[in-house]
Amino acid sequence: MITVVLLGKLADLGGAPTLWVELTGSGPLDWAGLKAALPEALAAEAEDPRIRVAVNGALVADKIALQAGDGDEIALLPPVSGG
Amino acid sequence: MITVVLLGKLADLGGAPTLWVELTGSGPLDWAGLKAALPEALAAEAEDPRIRVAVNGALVADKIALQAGDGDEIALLPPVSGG
Amino acid sequence: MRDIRLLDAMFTPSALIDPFTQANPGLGGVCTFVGEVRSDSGVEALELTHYEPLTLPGMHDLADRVFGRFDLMGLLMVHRVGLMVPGEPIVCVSAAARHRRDAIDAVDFCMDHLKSAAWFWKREKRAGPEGSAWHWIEPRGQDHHDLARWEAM
Amino acid sequence: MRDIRLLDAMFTPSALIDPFTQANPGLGGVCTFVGEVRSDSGVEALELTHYEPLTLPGMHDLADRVFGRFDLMGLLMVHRVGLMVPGEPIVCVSAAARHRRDAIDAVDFCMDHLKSAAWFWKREKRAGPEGSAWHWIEPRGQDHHDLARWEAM
Repeated sequence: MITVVLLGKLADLGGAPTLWVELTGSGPLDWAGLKAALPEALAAEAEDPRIRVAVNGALVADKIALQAGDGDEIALLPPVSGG
Repeated sequence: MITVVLLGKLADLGGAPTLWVELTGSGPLDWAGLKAALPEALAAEAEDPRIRVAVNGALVADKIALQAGDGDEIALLPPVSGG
Repeated sequence: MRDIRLLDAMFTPSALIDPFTQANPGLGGVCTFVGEVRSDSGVEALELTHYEPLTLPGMHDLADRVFGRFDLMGLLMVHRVGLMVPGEPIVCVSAAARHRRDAIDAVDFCMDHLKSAAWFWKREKRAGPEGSAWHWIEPRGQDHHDLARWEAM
Repeated sequence: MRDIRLLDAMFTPSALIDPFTQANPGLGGVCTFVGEVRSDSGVEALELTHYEPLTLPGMHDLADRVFGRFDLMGLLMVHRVGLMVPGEPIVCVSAAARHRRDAIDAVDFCMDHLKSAAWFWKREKRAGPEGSAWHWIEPRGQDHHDLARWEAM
């Protein structure tokens, strides 16, 4: 099981601030696998290059190269809108 | 009688923060008359172009053109040194 | 003196600033900025979301950069998260330094970075013809312009 | 809300800032600078002289320019005169605005002008080998440089 945390307006697109994705194959979850597991509107929005991804609290330099395993937490981070 | 208010280090050169000058001639006191009435070190320092002059609380644009009469207050204002 | 906090409940800025000032004896100046939820017409509430694993570490990284860039004696950086109403403080940054320029510029730098480079997401609850609704706030061009000032220096 | 004062006795900045902030409801931000007598080595006291007919009117003129130049809701500008010891506040400037840039820049502008274009003269009492003596402070080049920044804008 992988936890997907949705920040800002992505929580609205996902229908909840947190989603859970089951690992289906034998290997880790990659970017294509994650998008396939997300609601359609959210998967489309996630392609926006301004949306950053963190795994277990660490930012991923290139989200296309995402690899997440069982128990990991993925966060989808839209542009920040300040304090 | 004319009151001369000395600000900042000019009070040290004048020996006091306030001096009084008697009008001698029949006309108003001019810049040369004021300098003649001041202690020598203060009169010399007063020539510094950074030293401004006010008469009755109003800055004088050109101190060389100073004119002060009986009861007036002249202030000699050295460069300010801030808050 | 370095005091960096994320708070999820109402705070009183002077209750933080006064002890902070006392904790930096010998200072020449303290500059402070307090941001409040503005009473814009129709705005009933504001909610700030954060992502805990990034937000507080990001504020500490910002503080490191501020201490590296300005000659400071102390830095207080406090940010609210959660639900707020107009008039409530959102952010309080205070910098103590021997000279005023470092104190003022450090606060300016912190605020520009908290506004457009810190991990916060903001939405407003606005009154509308069909009742109140929440709206996400997008980053403003002015904020990015403010941030870019520091890169040229 | 405009509050401009010359004070000849010790003051507590927060006792002025808190009511000032309360007096500007709906604000987006308040920036405040408090300058204190710095504990420089050997400095025992500081005396600020002013010339009453020019000093307070000059602060009001400065406030007029600040309100003309920045979009402010309120301005508090308080300056000490007389004898002070290290740790005592000398100056407190607070600006309330809808947007942070106006508040921060207004405080920065006021401080630069109070430091090098307001009618104050400063001397320090310093410990020396033959006892303590008073020394007049000359204007600093840095202060004039800070002031000149505003003329280019």
